[in-house]
Amino acid sequence: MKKKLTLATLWLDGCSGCHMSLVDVDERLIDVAGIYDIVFSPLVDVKEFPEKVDVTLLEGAISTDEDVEMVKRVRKSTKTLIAFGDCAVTANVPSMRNHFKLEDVFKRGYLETTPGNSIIPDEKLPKLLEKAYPVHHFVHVDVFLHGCPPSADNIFYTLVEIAEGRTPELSKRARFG
Amino acid sequence: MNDAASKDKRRKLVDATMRRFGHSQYALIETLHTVQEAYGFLDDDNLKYVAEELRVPLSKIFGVATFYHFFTLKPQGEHTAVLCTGTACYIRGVPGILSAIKKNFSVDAGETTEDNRLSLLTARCIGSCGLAPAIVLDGEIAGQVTPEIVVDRIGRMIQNDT
Amino acid sequence: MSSSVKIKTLTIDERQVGAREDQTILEVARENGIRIPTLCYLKGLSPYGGCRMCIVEIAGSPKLLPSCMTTVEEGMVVSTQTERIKKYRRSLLELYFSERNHVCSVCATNGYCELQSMAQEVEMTHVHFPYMYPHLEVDATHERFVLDHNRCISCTRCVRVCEEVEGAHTLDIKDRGIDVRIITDLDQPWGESETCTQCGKCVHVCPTGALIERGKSVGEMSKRKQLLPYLTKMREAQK
Amino acid sequence: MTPEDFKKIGETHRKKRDGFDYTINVCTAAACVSLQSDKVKDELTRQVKEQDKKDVCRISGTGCLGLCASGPLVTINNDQALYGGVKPEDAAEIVKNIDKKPVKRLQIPADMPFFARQTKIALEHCGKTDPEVIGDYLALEGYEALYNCLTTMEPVEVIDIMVKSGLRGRGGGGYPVGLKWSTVHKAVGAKKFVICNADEGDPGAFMDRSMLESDPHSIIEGMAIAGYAVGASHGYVYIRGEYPLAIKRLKAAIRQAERQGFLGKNICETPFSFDVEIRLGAGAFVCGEETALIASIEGRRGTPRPRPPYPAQYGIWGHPTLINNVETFANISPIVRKGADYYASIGTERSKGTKVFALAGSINNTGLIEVPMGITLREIVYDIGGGILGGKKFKAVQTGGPSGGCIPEEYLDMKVDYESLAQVGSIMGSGGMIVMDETSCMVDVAKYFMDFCQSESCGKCAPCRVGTAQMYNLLNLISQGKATMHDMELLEELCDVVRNTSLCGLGQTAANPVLSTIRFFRDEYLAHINDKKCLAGVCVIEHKEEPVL
Repeated sequence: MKKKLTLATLWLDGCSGCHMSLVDVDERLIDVAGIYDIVFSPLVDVKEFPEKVDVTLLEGAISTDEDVEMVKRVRKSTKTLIAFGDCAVTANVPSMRNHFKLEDVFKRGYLETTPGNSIIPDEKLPKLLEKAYPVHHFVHVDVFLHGCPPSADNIFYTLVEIAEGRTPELSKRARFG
Repeated sequence: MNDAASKDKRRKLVDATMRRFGHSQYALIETLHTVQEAYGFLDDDNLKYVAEELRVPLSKIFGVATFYHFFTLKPQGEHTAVLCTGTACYIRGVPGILSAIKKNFSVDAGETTEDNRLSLLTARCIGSCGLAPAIVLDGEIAGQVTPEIVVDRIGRMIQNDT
Repeated sequence: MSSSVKIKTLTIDERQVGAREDQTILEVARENGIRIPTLCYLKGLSPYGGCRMCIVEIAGSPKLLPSCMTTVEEGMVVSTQTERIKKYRRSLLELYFSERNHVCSVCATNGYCELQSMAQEVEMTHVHFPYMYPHLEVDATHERFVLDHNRCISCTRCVRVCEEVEGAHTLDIKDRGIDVRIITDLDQPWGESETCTQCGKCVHVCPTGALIERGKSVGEMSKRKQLLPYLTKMREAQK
Repeated sequence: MTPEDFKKIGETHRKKRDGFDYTINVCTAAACVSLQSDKVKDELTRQVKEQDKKDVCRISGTGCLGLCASGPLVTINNDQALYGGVKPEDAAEIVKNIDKKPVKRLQIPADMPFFARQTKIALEHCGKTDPEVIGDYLALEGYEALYNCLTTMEPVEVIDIMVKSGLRGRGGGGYPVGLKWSTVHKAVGAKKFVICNADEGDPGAFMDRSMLESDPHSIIEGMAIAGYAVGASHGYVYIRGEYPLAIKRLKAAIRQAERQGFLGKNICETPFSFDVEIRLGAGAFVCGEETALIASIEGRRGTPRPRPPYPAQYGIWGHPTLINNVETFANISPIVRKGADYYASIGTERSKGTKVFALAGSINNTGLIEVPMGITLREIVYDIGGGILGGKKFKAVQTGGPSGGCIPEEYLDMKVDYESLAQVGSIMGSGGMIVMDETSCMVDVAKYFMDFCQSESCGKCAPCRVGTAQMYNLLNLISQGKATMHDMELLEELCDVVRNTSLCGLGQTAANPVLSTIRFFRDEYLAHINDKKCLAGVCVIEHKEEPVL
């Protein structure tokens, strides 16, 4: 039997919708499990990102200093990095704050829209970057799997192609954005 | 047109330009030059007037007026300083001069001071490269200037008539 | 076709085609089922030559020429899909996406957008130029239509249809360079325009979600693509 | 008006001039005027009266004498004495010494290389005539070329002279003038137009301005000859609104020419009619591009359209239109008078004649010069220009403005012609030549030009509109020490995209300053990126670690 590949999945600044779509692969998950060992994921209970991973599905934009560290860490350990969904590919919805000043974003998000004695959270939380960025702004990305969310079919196709050692041809399979 | 406007000498200049071109649409830019010369800037009333006289759509006249940087849609201050930002001037110290003016008179390029005393403009090149760096103060060219000289001369210029 | 019009023979993508001498490369290509991508071109409006998507290579010319405005010549050898052109088209499209805030997932024309489908056509996987994120307004003052500058690609189809077909010339373009914006009248809110006839042609020729009908939410705004061809045909018939 | 008539005017004028023993010429071109040469002129006039020399001495304003760095300039009988840095209080001494030895402390040696190394054709009258007096022009064979063309030559013969002279368009592209004229001549059209492009847009160039201020009639004569050759009856001068003095003099010159019958109906009693109108530019660099210029004359936004069709076939209002720039037209009358062979004998194999340059920047003798094609950059910088200001170290010569490049020291011995300049990634351009020393940072210079291009981009085509803004942002990052090598790669990629896909010349050449500085001064880019250092000390680089990106 062929040796199984390792697969990590994670989300940074995203809504988890892409992961929902991954689950939508439905019964084909069994096929996926046949090719991949899921070694890190919100779906499994591992805290540390592993040293070596064959494939990583990275959902979400890069929005905080912790995200930046994480994405660099992931890149270092991953053979094939997949920008998973539009937030990872284009920064999508998280980027909608990008044409405002960070200060105004905080004010709007924590003060103006919440009733009562609201405050802007302190330094203990990850620090928000001036802008939300797509993953490839910080690290090299091997495969761009777009869609909001990407369809289950395309996710399955991508995982299979990579396992077979082929480069998935995604641009024609799904519209951009 | 009301009486006050028809008596307006400046309006007559504008009319003369349009007449010279037989009120052709092609006269648009020449007419805008005259409006700016006469009124100091292009105001909405004049834009509407010229649009109607030359039968040019409003959006088109606005498009033309904002395309050319020579035209301004804001009234200018009592005094103007036009700093040349041509290559020769640039490499001989324009950035320093610009920040000195900004700092000393609290005005940004393309803006007018709050007290309306000074408008600071930049020109892509006034063709006086031999005198670089050069600045035009109320129409008069000053060449081979330094930040200190410029600040001093502008200071004197805007204080002259108080 | 009048008898004085000459016929030229040329080669497009290794196919021999015939054309009237006054036709553009794009027109001839389309007649022959050869697809050349376009954004600012729209049949029924004057050609503009600004989007650069329709550039082609012509043997013997070092410059890439816009097929929408280049007329055919006898013996011309045109290539529309070389690797070089494909690469440039992809880069151009990435520049479009980087220029303003095109967030497809929350756009009313998601799924019906020409910019979006163009990305697929030219096989763009991501935008590798930095996004510019300008702060732009949305003009929602008109009772029927919305102008969202975030989605505008400055193709000026709306300006041209307003001037050339409707005859109102309510829309034009102001400023220049990266600052160009679509305006109504003297750059006033659309709702206050006294020249707008509310015909809505601008909305239906707009390739993106920059011009939409009010009240349409994400993915609801499809454009009536047959409107302009229909009008053009009917007007020609009247002549 | 017959040639005899206008020769008579010239003759009378000459006699009137010769009636004086001394002519004091005061430069009244913009640079000297801004140094108060008008006050010098007034004071000289007063002194002549006061010292009772009115019968032997006349004062005249004159066009650009070239050596702007030493203005205000004054000459006595053209070459008897040249004075620089003249102040109103020097007037008395100058007039007093008019028939004696020149005033030593003001004198500039007329044989200094700045003057000796030049060959003046387009500038032949500059500094010798009063630009506001047509008689001065007529006294120097003015309008004779036009008369000869109209009375002794067929249009094709005139075109033939241009072809043989080898003159190439001096606006930048260097398109052969004879060929262009011939195309417009052959173009079918009931009406044809001649346009003089005087929308001098390059920052750091003032050739057109000086020529229009100094010798407006030569431009008008050149245009009229062109009109005759191509079959046009109407001409436009599209001139920058920012040049009030040039506009004033050109307007006056047109009126004078009309009055003397060199413009208007039946010029020199021939069937040829030609008039010239002025159109003001309004501050848009892109209007130097032919089709944008035409849009602007037509009263529209100055956006270009794809060529072909070229204006020679489809120009202003759809009519065949010839567009040449100021310097090109200034060359026409001298070429007709002196002959194509004379002109072609100057210069190099493929670049004939002379070229006017506006020499500026970090150089001792800033000013307006005209040199034979094929002269080396070293001769221009060190002999004519007198070397680098303040004894600093030479770094680069910038030619061609925002469409050109920066040429480093290793190419100083290169001959100046269209082909050589193109080979080192620059262009001839319209004639701006800016010398830079070691205190200029080449990344900063590239950023400067890209800022210019992005703010002058008309916004019609996406590559230029977005690409130049993107390139500017990247150059800004580099200059601030915030860029990575990846940004450098993006910059180079954008250069390629913008150059190859832009609609007009502005975008197609916008990358040149970047490409040429990367090519010759890559170490400066790398120093900003890798070492966070600006070698010239121009760029402000903050040395704090960014907490976030």
